[in-house]
Amino acid sequence: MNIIPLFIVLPLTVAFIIPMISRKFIKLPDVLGNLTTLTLVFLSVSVIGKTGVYMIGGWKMPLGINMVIDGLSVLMLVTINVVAFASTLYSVDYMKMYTSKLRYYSLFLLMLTGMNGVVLTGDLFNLYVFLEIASIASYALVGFGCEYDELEAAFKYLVLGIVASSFILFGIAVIYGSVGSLNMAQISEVIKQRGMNNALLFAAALFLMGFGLKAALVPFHAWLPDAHSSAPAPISAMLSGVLIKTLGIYTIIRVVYNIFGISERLSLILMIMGTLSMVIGVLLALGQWDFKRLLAYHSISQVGYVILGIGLGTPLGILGGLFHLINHSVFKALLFLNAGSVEYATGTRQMEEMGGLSEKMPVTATTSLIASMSIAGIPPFNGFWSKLIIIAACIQAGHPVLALLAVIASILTLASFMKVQKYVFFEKLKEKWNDIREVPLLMCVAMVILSVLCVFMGLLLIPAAWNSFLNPAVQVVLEGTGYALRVLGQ
Amino acid sequence: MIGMTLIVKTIAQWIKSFIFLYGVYITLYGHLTPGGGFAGGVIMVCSFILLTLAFGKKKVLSKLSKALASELDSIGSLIFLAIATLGMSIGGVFFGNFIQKNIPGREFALLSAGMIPLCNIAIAIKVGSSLFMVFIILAVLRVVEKEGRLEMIQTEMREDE
Amino acid sequence: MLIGSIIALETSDLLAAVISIGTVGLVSSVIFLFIGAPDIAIVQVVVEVLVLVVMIRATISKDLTTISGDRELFGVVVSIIMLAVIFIFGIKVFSDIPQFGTNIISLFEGAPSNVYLSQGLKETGAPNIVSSIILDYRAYDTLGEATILFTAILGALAILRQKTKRKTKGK
Amino acid sequence: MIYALCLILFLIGLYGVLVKKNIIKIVIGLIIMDYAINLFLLLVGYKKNGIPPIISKGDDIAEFARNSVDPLPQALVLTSIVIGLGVIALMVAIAIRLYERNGTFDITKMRRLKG
Repeated sequence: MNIIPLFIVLPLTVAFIIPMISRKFIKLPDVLGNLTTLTLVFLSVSVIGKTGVYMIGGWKMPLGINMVIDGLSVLMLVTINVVAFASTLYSVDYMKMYTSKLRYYSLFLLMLTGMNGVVLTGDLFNLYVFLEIASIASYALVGFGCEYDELEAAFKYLVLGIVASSFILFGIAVIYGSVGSLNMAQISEVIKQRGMNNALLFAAALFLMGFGLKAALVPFHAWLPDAHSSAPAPISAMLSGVLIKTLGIYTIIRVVYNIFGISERLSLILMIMGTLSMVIGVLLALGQWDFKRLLAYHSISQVGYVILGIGLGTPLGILGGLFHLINHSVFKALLFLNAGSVEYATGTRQMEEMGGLSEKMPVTATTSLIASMSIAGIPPFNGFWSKLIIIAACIQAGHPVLALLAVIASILTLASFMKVQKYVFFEKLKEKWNDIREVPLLMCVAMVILSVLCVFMGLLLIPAAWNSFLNPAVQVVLEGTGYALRVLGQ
Repeated sequence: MIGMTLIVKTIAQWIKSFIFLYGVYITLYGHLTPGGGFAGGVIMVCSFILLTLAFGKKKVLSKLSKALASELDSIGSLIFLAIATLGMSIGGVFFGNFIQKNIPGREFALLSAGMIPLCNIAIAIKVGSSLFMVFIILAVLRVVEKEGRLEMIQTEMREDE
Repeated sequence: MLIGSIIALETSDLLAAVISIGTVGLVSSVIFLFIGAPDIAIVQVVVEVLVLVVMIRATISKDLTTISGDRELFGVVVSIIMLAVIFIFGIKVFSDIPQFGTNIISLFEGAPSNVYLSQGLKETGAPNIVSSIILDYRAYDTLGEATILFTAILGALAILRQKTKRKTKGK
Repeated sequence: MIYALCLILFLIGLYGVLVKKNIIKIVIGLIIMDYAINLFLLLVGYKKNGIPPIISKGDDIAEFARNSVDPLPQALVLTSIVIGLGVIALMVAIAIRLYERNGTFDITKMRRLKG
């Protein structure tokens, strides 16, 4: 159990050390950053199948802060760290476009620390603190290029993010005022004993607004397209791939299922929000010509699928939602890295200006083809399986309309990505791109790793992998407020 | 513009060490009286801010340069983290309080409460230096118009990039 | 405080706005002192001073000192309606929270604060219970807090650096 | 009733963020929201005629525990003040940089990116 704090300590130490490195050792931050994320990948794989509670400082449960590791946390940990590793690998060459790599790596690792902390913690206020670490690092990273658009996107993101954080903190304050504790398990226990009242409902509404803002669900999605398209490519991959899921979806699952306990009304709200995001996101994406902006709108839509699946509340729906969550992390990160490669080579994000790049950039073109088919839900790639499960779950739960909408959104996604493939990679090569080259080796390696994952992640559904990885996470969600008993019993 | 009038300068000269000392006091006695590392660190910074406002930036930066502040920032955080990790290696748990904290009869002494004073000092260093940097980078910055476009000027100081 | 904050938002003079927000902060620090939180009062005062100095130096020294800007009536009306809805909902809520002046921890046996108060000195050795919480019971939060400050400063430095992009290929 | 005042303060801040068109005003609105939450947390922990949670020499511990205000919200507020400070620093940095690029604090002139 002693390795759990390492998820926080390791990236934090490296993040504190990196700014002190002299600029003579130009390679050192690259090496350190990648080593850290690689180690974290191994660590996170090594905790698969473990459960337990780690009490920080040795204090008993409600006194101190505790870290909880269970199926859901492990699922998130593995996803976060794998995507983070691919992103740092990609950054080695990509971030040569910007100055101040030291600060970039430091901020990146701080963001990673924040996300790991959010996933591991078992304390409500501590969750807020780590959520703020991750958010603040991401505000700075979105504006990292300091161009006008980037700063503006960063400011918009910052303002909405702080409003969201304020809602969350206010919710925590209301909960503390009516329960008197901050430990998630204890809160859940007390709520179960005394039942819901208005104050707790108000807190739940505040949480939904706050986390919904962080997850960019549809009424609150305004910041996402700007922020995700303006950030440097590896950061976009992190933001779209894992940050919105950790700060938004994971926290919603924890709060709604494990603390308050799911009810008809909450489930309905989640399903409505999910469906709205799914449909509106994809409709908005259709008209986009900016490569990264298009991807950003698709993020909204795909997050809608996840929330829809989770909101259904049936075992199949939750399985589909969680599976789609990790699938989306992988293929959306890959797509953003592809977009970054195209931008790196051509210097533009407008799709009309591109064309025929598959001749010159075979690796990028192949990997992006895989990712596009995956996001559009074409068999045998991973996106197909998770979408199939979600649609089946909708029908099983008696919501054929939702299933139909999910299918329509999927078809529209396919259309949108056919457009991407056609304009960017196929067609004839334009004159002005005659002298571009494939991106450097490490960037290719990062993309290939993710695309291999895309192809083989369907295998997670075979029984052996399913039992050790996906099923524990589904069980955690299903047990609902049983979480309290399990954690307090440790 | 180098500083303010003579009166301000003289008084600032007298007061600054008292403010600094008060900050140190607040930090060290944080576990006994109100206050603590954070408040102490901010108060220490206030003495530097007073100096900056009174004498201009050059004099202050000669005492505490930006690079040093940046390093102190990292070092303070690292000390705090190191205390936490030492708790793990000595005390067995992350953030374990590894120094004996309850010596009988010495409950209100300066050297009590285990790692709390150490943490206070680390936080004071960290907070002090980082807020000093905030002040320097934000408050001394000027946006001026230069050759038709706006530009940020950090007067007589080069960014380290 | 309420009046101060409304002035801060509505005045068209930037200096007045910043100073009124400073007033709001100082008044809240006095309130903190009266409700038995000297630690927070100290921190609030010094932070307020710092924020005020930074805000004044960073914003007022720009050439513009007044704010103009016409607002769209529609947006204002919509937001006021939204806020009113939250307010009405919120008012109901406070009847479910224990009355002001009665402590939640006295109503709820398992609250950790009861232990902090009765066992804090014995278990941590620090007579200042707030200190013992932030640096011993919940030291992990404080680590996060220090990290946030570090992150924010690093981010500010990164945003304000002078040269930002190298020349890219293909441009 | 006093909680309602906190809520009003919070909503005033939110109103500033939503309606105002000037970056500095938005920053001020966010600061006000911060104050409101801090105040609310501390008020939740208040007890009538409570004493500060600091033991002085010769106090009876049981007596003290009965009279003292709740120390946990104070610890939380301390953290939240620091978080607010960090956020303000970053926000002002971005605002200055935007001003440098743009020459104005008015956001109606800079909403080129549409949501």
